[in-house]
Amino acid sequence: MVIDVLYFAWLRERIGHPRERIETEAVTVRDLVAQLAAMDDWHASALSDLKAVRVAVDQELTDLDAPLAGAREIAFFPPMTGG
Amino acid sequence: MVIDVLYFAWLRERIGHPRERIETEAVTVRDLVAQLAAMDDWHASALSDLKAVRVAVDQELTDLDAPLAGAREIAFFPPMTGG
Amino acid sequence: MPARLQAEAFDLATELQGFGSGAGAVVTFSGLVRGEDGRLTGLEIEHYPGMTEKALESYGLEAARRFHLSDWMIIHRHGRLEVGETIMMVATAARHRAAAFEGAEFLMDWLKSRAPFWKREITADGPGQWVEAKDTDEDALSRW
Amino acid sequence: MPARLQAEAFDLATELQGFGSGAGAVVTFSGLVRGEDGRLTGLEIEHYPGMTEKALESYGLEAARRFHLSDWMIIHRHGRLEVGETIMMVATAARHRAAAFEGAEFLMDWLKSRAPFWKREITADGPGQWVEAKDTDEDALSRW
Repeated sequence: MVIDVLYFAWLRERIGHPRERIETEAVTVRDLVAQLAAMDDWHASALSDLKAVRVAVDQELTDLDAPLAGAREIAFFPPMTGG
Repeated sequence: MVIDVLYFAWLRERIGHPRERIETEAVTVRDLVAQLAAMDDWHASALSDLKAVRVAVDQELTDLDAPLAGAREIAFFPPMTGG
Repeated sequence: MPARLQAEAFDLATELQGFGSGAGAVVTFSGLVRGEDGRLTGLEIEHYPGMTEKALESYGLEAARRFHLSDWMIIHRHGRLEVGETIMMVATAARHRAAAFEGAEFLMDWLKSRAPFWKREITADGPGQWVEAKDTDEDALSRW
Repeated sequence: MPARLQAEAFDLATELQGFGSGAGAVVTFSGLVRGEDGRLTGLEIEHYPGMTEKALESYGLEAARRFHLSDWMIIHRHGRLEVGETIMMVATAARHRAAAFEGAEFLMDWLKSRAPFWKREITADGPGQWVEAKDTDEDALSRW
């Protein structure tokens, strides 16, 4: 399947772009992270410490074990600092 | 000694006036309450349920056992309902 | 003076101009006259002149000290107020939100039960019952 | 819409006009850009377009439901802000003060850690460090 992957804040900066379209067979978010981290050093560096990474599937916060079936947009970002 | 005694809210209404000057030998607030309650039915009625009465000596909240020595102004009133 | 007692209405926006400059968090609380489904036309607020001003200032200073507030303000009205009017406000400013919230709640709990104000209901027939103090307001003080 | 995201500055007083009509208690919280003793000139706030709006609205509706708020409002800015500017505000209205305070604190705890905003410091030299999330903000959520 094809999904849009988005990055924010310092994840976006380390990877070098805010969004990319990815062809994947990943079943869970964790599978997708493994695929992305294997793409190049920038992805590997941005996704190396998963405790510092939050994830949203189709704009809903979730966790690494969330299934990807039917998802169109996955976002990775650091812990949020609004308010 | 001579002190000013003030009443507020429904205590003021039951007693019929907002303030009076009282000659007293009372040692504590409780002694003064006994003297006032003995004056007439209006005072007796207003001061009959002491759980519903709060007291301030010289504009500081205190309790019935507070000493009166040196006090100039004693106020009696119901529980407060500001804010 | 950050603590003020007055009969006149006040405007929240005007009062807040320049308030809390340099702080990261500002909390305001406003208390309004409720109509109680049309039963009331307003409230009459009696107070103890002299003691009231001292009480407001002392609770404000205590809140500033306990919660490290960089700024605080209390305005409380007395006299006759119509339904919908603002009875009083407190504002607190601090570096972070927890202190600003706690300072405002502390002030409100103290003002409700320890500042010498008494509210009386006004209905279409004129002055009515004195508002009774609530046990929950007295209990609220025990947390500080 | 009671939840709003915008780059432009807003005015607390204008936003509060008519807010909480009929309520007895109104609480507001405003978050301001701190200068950190002159170290910063401002903040840049990044967000996740689409998700942000949905998150603000869903937390607002949840607060209204849990605390029986008669009215609520969230405004959050994004983009470049100078020191002293207002980053965001929440307002809550309820019959009594406890619900208005709790609703506002609930909203702030959720917005701080669960709404997709990221702050970056701006110094005289330009964009600096990303602000790090605080464990205390994460912990604050556990009380609800």
